[in-house]
Amino acid sequence: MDIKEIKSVIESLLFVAGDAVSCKELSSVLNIDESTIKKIINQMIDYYNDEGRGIQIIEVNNSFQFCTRPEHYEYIERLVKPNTRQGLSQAALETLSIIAYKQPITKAQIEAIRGVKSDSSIARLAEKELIFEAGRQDGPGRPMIFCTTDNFLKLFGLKSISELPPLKELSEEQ
Amino acid sequence: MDIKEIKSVIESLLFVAGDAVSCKELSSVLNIDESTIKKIINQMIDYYNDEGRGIQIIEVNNSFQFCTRPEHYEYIERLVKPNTRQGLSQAALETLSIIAYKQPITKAQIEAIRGVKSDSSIARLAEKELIFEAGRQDGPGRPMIFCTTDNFLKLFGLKSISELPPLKELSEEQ
Amino acid sequence: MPINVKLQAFEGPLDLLLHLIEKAEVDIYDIPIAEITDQYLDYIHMMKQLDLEVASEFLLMAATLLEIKSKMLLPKPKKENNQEEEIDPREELIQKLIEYKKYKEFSTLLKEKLIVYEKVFYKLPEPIESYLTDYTSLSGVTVDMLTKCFQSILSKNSKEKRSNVREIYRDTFTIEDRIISITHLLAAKPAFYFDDLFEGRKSRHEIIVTFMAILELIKQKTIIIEQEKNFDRILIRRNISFSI
Repeated sequence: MDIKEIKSVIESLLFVAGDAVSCKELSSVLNIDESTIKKIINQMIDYYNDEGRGIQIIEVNNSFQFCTRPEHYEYIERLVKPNTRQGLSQAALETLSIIAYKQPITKAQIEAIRGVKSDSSIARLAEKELIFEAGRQDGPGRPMIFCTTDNFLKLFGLKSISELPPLKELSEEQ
Repeated sequence: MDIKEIKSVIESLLFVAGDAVSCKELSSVLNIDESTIKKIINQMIDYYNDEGRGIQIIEVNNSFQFCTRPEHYEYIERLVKPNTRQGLSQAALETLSIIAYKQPITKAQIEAIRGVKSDSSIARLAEKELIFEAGRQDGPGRPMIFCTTDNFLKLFGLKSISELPPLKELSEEQ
Repeated sequence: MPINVKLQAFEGPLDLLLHLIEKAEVDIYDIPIAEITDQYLDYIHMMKQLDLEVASEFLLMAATLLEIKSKMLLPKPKKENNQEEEIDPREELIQKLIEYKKYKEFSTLLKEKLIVYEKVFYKLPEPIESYLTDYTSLSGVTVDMLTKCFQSILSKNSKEKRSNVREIYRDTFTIEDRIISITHLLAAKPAFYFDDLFEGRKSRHEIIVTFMAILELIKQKTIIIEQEKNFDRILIRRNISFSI
């Protein structure tokens, strides 16, 4: 097996493994001593770097692994995002859970519970029609109050808000 | 972005995705028109092949995906768990051949050509995700109709159904 | 018994017939029906003798062959209806055989391709969490998650209340300092849990500063954070593509 072919095989092995592959494993699969393997991989690492390839080989504890280049992060994010375009951030989920259990509730009340500003989560939930502005609370400033929508019920497979599972120890908390 | 960088980004994207990525997705992520993307990928495909790289890019229904070369499978099998590969029986292959050319097709139509019951072949092909139930045919009994999947194309190294070789004497017969 | 194997290898009556025709080296368009029928019946007979179950399709074909054979033995009708074209009784069977033969031949081609392409390996998609820090798929969201989420907020709040955070701390912690100490920690071990950073600490200020330091390190891509699912412990990992 010539060096080009060895490189080719190593490439396919690293590709399939996904995880890091140790020098020892490569050595036993290819039946080539570890120091030679290491020399060849170092050539490969240089080659990938010099050519500015989209994937690179990194070394971790004498094991080798393919990974992408940080420079391409932006594009990768654009590619993977569409799959989760419908996604809810952790922040939005927290906000939604508070609204679901505490409705009707004002923004200030939500923020008091979460301990952080929640404007963008609220906007996002409203945009996704999971919550809606159910009017204004009497009192100073007449703040907007929020409730969950029918769409929310549908998404979570609930017939009504009363079907939300009871909270454990809730009595202790309130 | 120069062409080298575009190739580098495409490489990262295909690597991260694992699955096939459509020309359209690549086009929108990179903000480059589809025909240019396609041209560039074709260059990349040639490059991978000419250089005898360990990985190659395959085309399936206008989507692209990285995979290893069949030549290296022996080494790969040594590294990863032995593949539980169960070939396809002659019956299943015949059934698949008929579906490939005649899709969409019903079970009765398949059986008329083969001259034997084909339930078990059909079940096996569906289980292996080589065919899928594409709906029901209008008409008496509204029988289920079957089509081949992208997985079928991949497993048989075809870019698309239109790439199926013409059947001998087909023109003569029809 | 070799004959047994051979008999079982036929996919159906058409397959068997094609085999007989090929063996006899005759033109498929001009099958010597008497001869082929006899051979076909011999096979069926052998199958029965070997106690093999003969599928009904084989028997049906035997009947069809016999019917064709007898039709062909009948004297040709006198040309009373001259306008009607004489139909070869074999015609329908021939068409079926030719149709079947095409797919059978294609299936061998498929098999050849399969032998090559089933040796190809694909890789799994990379975990997208490492590319997206704050995304949870809406499709995966369940009521249970919602409840747990709310519960954890409540319990977090109640713990805070119990700890009576009314003291005032001096601004002893800066983000820069914290980044340095986390970096030192990472130099010592490649990964640790997020909550490890807060062990034994009560100061809200320090928690915030630590958290901001973490955010900064993520932004710099010095570290990678991982969480299997919501509310799991968050793992902070050295980003291996960056040396510290």
